[in-house]
Amino acid sequence: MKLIIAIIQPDKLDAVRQALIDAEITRITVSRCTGHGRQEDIDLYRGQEVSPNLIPKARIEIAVNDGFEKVTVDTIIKAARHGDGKLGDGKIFVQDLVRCIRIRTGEEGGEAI
Amino acid sequence: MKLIIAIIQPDKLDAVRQALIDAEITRITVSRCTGHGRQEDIDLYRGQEVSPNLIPKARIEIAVNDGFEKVTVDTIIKAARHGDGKLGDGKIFVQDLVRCIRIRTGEEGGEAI
Amino acid sequence: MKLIIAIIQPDKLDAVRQALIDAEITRITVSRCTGHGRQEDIDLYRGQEVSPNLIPKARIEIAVNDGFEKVTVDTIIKAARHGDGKLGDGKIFVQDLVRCIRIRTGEEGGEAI
Amino acid sequence: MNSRFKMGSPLLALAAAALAPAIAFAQDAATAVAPAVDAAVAAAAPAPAAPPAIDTGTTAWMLTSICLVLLMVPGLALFYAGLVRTKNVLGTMMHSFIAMAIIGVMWVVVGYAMCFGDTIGGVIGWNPAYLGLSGIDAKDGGTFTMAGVTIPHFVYIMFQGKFAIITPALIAGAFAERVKFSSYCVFILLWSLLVYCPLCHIIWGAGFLSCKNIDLAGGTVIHIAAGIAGLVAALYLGARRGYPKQTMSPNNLTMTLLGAGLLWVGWFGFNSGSTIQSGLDTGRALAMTQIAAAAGALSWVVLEGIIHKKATSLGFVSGMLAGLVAITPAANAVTPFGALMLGLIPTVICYFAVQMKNKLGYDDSLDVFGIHGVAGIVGAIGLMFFLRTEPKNIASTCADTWGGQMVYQLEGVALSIAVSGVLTLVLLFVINKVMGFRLSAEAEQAGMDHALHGEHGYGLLNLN
Amino acid sequence: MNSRFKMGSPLLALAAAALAPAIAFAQDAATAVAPAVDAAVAAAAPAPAAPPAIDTGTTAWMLTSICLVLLMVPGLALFYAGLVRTKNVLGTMMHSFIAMAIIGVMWVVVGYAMCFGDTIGGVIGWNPAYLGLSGIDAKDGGTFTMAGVTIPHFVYIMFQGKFAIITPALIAGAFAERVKFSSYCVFILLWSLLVYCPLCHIIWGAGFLSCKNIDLAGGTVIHIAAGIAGLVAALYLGARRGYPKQTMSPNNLTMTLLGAGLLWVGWFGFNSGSTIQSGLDTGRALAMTQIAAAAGALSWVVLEGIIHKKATSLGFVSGMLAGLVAITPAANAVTPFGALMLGLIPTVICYFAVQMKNKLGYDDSLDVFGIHGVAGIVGAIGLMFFLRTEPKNIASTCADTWGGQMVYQLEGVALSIAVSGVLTLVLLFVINKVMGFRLSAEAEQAGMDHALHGEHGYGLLNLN
Amino acid sequence: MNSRFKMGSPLLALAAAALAPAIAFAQDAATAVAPAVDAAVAAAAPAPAAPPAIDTGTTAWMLTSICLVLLMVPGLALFYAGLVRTKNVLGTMMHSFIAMAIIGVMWVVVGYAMCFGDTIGGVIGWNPAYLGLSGIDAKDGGTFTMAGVTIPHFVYIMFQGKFAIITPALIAGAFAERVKFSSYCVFILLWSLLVYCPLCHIIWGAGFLSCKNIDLAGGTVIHIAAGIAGLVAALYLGARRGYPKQTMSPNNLTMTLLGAGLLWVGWFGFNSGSTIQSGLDTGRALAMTQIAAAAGALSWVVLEGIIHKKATSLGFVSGMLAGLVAITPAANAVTPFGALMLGLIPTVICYFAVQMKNKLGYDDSLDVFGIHGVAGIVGAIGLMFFLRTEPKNIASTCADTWGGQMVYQLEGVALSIAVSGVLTLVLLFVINKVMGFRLSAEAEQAGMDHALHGEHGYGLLNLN
Ligand SMILES: Nc1ncnc2c1ncn2[C@@H]1O[C@H](COP(=O)(O)OP(=O)(O)O)[C@@H](O)[C@H]1O
Ligand SMILES: Nc1ncnc2c1ncn2[C@@H]1O[C@H](COP(=O)(O)OP(=O)(O)O)[C@@H](O)[C@H]1O
Ligand SMILES: Nc1ncnc2c1ncn2[C@@H]1O[C@H](COP(=O)(O)OP(=O)(O)O)[C@@H](O)[C@H]1O
Repeated sequence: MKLIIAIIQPDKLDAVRQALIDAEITRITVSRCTGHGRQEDIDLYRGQEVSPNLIPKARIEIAVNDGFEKVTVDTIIKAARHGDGKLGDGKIFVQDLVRCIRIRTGEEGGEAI
Repeated sequence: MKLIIAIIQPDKLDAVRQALIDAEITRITVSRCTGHGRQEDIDLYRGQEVSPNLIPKARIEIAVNDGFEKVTVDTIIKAARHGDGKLGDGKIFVQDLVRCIRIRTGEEGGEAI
Repeated sequence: MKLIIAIIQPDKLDAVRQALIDAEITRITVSRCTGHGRQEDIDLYRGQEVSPNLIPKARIEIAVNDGFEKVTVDTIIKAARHGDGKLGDGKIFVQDLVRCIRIRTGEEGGEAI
Repeated sequence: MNSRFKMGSPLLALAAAALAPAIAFAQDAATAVAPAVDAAVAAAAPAPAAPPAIDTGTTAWMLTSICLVLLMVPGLALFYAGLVRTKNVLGTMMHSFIAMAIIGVMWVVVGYAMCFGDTIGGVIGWNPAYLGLSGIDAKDGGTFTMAGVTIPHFVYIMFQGKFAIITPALIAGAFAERVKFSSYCVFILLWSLLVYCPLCHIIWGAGFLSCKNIDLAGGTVIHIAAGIAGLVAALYLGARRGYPKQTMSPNNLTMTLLGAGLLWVGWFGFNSGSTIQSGLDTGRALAMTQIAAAAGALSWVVLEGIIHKKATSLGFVSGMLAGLVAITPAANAVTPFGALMLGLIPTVICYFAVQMKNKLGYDDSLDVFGIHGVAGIVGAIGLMFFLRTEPKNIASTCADTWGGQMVYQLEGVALSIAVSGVLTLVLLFVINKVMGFRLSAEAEQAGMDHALHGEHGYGLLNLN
Repeated sequence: MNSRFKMGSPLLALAAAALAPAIAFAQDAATAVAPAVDAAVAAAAPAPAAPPAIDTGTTAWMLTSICLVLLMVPGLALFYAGLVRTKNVLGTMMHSFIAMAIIGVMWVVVGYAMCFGDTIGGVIGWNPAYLGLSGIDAKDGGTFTMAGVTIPHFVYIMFQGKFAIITPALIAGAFAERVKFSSYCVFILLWSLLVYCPLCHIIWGAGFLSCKNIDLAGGTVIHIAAGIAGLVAALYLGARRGYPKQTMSPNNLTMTLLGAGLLWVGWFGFNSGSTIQSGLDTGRALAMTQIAAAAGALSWVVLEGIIHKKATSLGFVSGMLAGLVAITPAANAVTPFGALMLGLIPTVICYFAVQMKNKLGYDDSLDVFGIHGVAGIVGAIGLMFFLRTEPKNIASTCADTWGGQMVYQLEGVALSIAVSGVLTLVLLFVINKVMGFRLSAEAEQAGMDHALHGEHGYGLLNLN
Repeated sequence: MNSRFKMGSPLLALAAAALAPAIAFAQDAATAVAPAVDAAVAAAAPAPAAPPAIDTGTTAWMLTSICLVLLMVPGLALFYAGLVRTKNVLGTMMHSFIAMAIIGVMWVVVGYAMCFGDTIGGVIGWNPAYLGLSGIDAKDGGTFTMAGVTIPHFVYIMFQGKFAIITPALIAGAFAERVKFSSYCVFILLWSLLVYCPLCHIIWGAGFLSCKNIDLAGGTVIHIAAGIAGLVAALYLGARRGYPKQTMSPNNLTMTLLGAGLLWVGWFGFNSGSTIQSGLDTGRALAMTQIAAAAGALSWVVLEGIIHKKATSLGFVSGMLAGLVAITPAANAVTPFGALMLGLIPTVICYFAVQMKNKLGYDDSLDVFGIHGVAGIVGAIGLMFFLRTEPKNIASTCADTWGGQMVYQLEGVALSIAVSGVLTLVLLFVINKVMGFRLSAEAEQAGMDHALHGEHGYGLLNLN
């Protein structure tokens, strides 16, 4: 099993969610974070342009069975891109997942995902 | 060492915290997240029932020595369940933890957990 | 590749950010969390001292190539410490990272970090 | 010049003249012109040339009312902004705030002249002395008299101006979260000039429905007009992207509740101030406003309790709003029991109107039509069944019979629907063609705050 | 009919009659009945049949006071809601807001009649003409006269009604975060009928303590009654689950501070409006209110600074509140120095009362007793030591001696404690048996917002 | 004793005396002393011994104005607090709130005596009867008369006191997020005594510039003084750690907008109340305030739109504030066109002043100088070009010619800059030496809320 973490632009969250659902990946955990990559984000403050050090991002976590890793990653890449890809579009991290347990039933592993 | 991530219902956070303390697991990190599993959550909006796509959840992270993995997972399962288990009770993910360092002292590994 | 998670005091976030930049580690993801370790934090409520069960913390995630693990960890330890180390200064967790993908370009691995 | 209320009897005017000296002292002494002072000293002689003495008490209440009605603008901003998504919270507040600036300036430049100047064909007003408010001081020594009570003219102008500000701001709720700021600014300016000013002149100024409508504080002129404009705009501009599949949860209901609190309080100035007195009708208007608001809020909460076994805070404020809107035209005209009914009945109808919207599927995002439009119409007509006295004893109308008044009410409602409906559509069409009204898909996804204003509402969400 | 203040001397009444014509002009001219106009024209003849002329200035201030006191309800909602946990923020606001609806309706239906109708045995009022406010217009031409000043009767009714609204809402802080909404609604309705109305009638209406208590704006009638009710409820209902082991941190102190700001401003209407004038006593009441609030806030902050080396914002507003509560009965009765002391002393006592609660371990969650109850009692008795003049010169009492007045004050306090204490307990018991008062453990864990209202206060916390 | 306005002509005073009986009825009857009643009954006889009758209407408006100006303090707290970082939100609010307590107490103890007591050398006031407000009731029966209008003395005192509260609170924005709370408390107390009271006495009391300045509501006394103090403090104390490299984003702009809304409304009390009437000048002041605020907000938004193609909400409120500050001295003195210009011109200048600050690199964190200082200076001088009449017809000045008045205006501005600039520097230096003014690096990093107040503003950010 894999735990996939994607840091994306918040304005693409809906699109990514939808694309994942279309790919039949419906279980997902999302949280707010802020990040710094190459992107610059311009806000205005009393007529002055300011560029915050940390920019709001959405952080997605998805646990999948190994067979689903590729489709999940590909789906995210496609849905999270602005046009042909813009600075700040984000990152995907894939980690090994040792165990996965459904609290309700106590089921483990593949079927608990 | 293992890093245990549990996504639970926010209303069970206190119970889980307490159960973990009773099991002598006191160090913990908690954050807000929202998630989508099988659960549906009904809110009202001007007389209409709406079901948000993403539901507020609490995300718990606990780093434990390998020997503590079982008791931690079991404790969470027991404390986080509503009755005999309800949709939305949550998930536990267990990952390997390569290193753990206490910033204050620089200690590493088992005793730093 | 490694995924480094550091839980630090929020008041040290700026210092850690700066130190990391000085060490040429600029990409970073930050989120709010609350945690419980050994530290006690005293707030006042109508003349009474109260100590919240969970204390606000900053959670930093950094994906690095293996060669950068040491410098990253060392930098964080140095910058996040209050004086010679105070309760609550935090923890660093290091995990293996299997894949890392830049969404914009689809690049993978070391150069995508 | 103004017929929002019928003039007092000649006898009253005579009494006023006879007593003017006795109260001249109360007048704005520091700026009193010499004749007034002479008259006061001469004690009982008539002083026809002097401007009438200002009633300090009425002036005090009108000044207060201005403050209260202006407070409704931030109130509305909070109310609306709490209901949208996080990324649009500032943009939504700006929809209300910018009206204070744009209409605030427009009103002194031409708005007052167009609403309360001498009539041109019963349709629109005009008075060069009102342009830029340049001739106010010169006219009647800067005073304004209605039904025998005199206040500073500037006070009357500012009070009326606050209504002009809030009306277009109401519409914004119908197309929340999806329009360009620049287009919105142009829209409210033109809408004010083309829809609000004529309607206001026709019903409250010297227009062709003057002294005919019972519309104390703008059920017809304001709420129906705004509600219909909202409906047309929601239909014309189309739904938010993702609606209704994606749930769009309120980002901050505590803000909406605070806004509702400010609206309730501000509405006292809105309705009671509209009596342009500090007397019996003022007290009555305040009492009926309070009763209808309470009854409206209670009705919605009870209805939800029955249907869903839960009572929402948004339901509370929705019912409150429906009651307030419905009592707006009627606050000086109905009995306490009537006020209770005008809280209850329109609220129930609004409740189902909102459910209907959900069925029909158009996206009147914050229910401008469902609340303001519907409750406005129900109130304007419904008040006829709860009159406290014959129509002719009510300050704002000259009708002879109940039936005659009913016709006037229907005329008013029909006029407001027609004028606002047609002209709003034209405006939307033109602005859309010329500069585009909707946000681009990207900007809508990113949110108005960042895309249009370069800001984020809640910096606190991010660690900084 | 009303003895909140003693009547002016007959001389004054005579003066009023003689001068009525001279000020008739200031009256609500649009609705003036013919005789008044005739009288005005006849210039100096007495006009006994006409209702007295309305004082527009006093009316203006009373209207404003109504707005200010109503503003206190959202203020209280914010104040309380900021102090509870995130999951209960809306439910807590609803505790205040729903009082506007329930008591708002109750007041016009029977409340005013029960408080200010003719007395039945000195214990409760009744007047069929006041039921549903159906006979207000017919009585004295809709006017209300007290101590020679006339205002519209509806204004007086609405002003008094706002006090009825806020009193039960205060109690909610004592059992915050743990009661059922439906039970709470029933509770405040019955509490108003059984506790507030009698107390109000006995002390402010024509009840057996009329013209005896110095209680300008409700130290005894409102704050002691609510404080005791809160104490009884906190003891009877028990603590929140997890209290005190689990810390329950305020979710939004900025909201509490804003609420406190609105309360401070609103209190000016509360206290100064209670003089039912726009004159010397009004100004005095406002000044003393300001002084006590400032002194109270400062005292708590200094005390915390001394004890903890930190000054909290919650401390600031707690001290402010203690000062405001303590000055409430006394605002027209004490010297400026007295106001300073009534800010300082009760605040210090409240500070230690709150610490005591923490020791005793009961869960008066937002310190309704610790602040309102304690400061109310200290203020009602403490004011006797700072009177600016002999009791008999103070508007609301007829006592002859200092000692006599002291007895009256103690009687008032004892009465309020006894009536509120006993009847609150009975009410809690009955409601608890019939429908249950506490939330279930699950609902309490889930939070009132979701469990009772189907909403979330801060949608912004979640990515949407 | 007071020369904020020149006295009315003797003729007026005579008229007042002659008419006093006729309006005695309107007076605070419950406390009316016997002679007044007798006089009223005697109907037309002069009653020289009795204090003049209180005008209930003017009193009502002044009471309202007090409420409105006090509301500006929470308004300012919200405005400032929304702009700082999350960790300083409460500390920033406390900077405003604590002024209500400290200056609130100081004002009644010595402040009023120092501002409006008899002059000592034209520089400072003194009057033992004003100390602790102990002699207010005894003087003129507790009344205060200006330009022939009488109100309760306590009302006048409280109104002036609100200005004393808000002025030092304004300064706090200049050194936001970096000072010790205790030092701040000492600072505002001493600043009020050493800077505000003398300036207030010199220009508004019986000081050496009395009846010379056109400064209706404090452009010179308040905004220039606070703006200069802010500039000096920002320079002396140095920038926030990390400034300007680290971006310091507003934590909650919705809060800032709400604060701005309250400020706009409150400003009506600020400016219109300063006319100490409820008459022509009052209405005029309100109208000009509204116009300048609207024009200011619009100007900034348009400017940003042109330069950045985006219009920010912070820009809106900054322009609004600039307009409000600029019209403050001028609200009863300029034409409507002038008000428009005093909204437009100062806003444009402020816009560039703020950009300049960014270039110069000093950290006037919330632009106290850039907005209050700059707009205050531009307004105080700029008003001369838009006067609606000759200076001598304007209530607060006695100048004979336009040129003479211009000299007075420049004198006032220069005086305010000099006094505030020098004494602020001295104060900062002394306090810094004695107790330290800046926060330690650790405390500044941790944030004021936790380090100084032991609290967190938004508990909601953490799961509890
Ligand atoms: N190496 C990394 N470690 C942690 N977070 C990262 C890393 N690289 C990128 N991120 C996160 O992803 C977000 C988007 O990154 P982006 O600017 O698209 O990356 P890049 O600069 O590599 O193109 C960043 O704001 C940050 O939150
Ligand atoms: N495969 C997964 N990946 C990421 N998060 C998950 C996954 N499964 C469940 N979650 C998280 O756990 C929460 C509760 O899941 P739940 O509805 O109990 O799961 P299930 O539907 O499997 O019973 C979800 O809201 C989501 O946040
Ligand atoms: N074993 C752990 N698992 C999860 N989080 C931890 C663990 N240990 C520490 N933390 C997080 O790090 C924060 C700081 O810990 P700290 O008090 O410095 O640790 P310690 O008590 O080991 O010195 C805690 O508040 C918690 O959020």
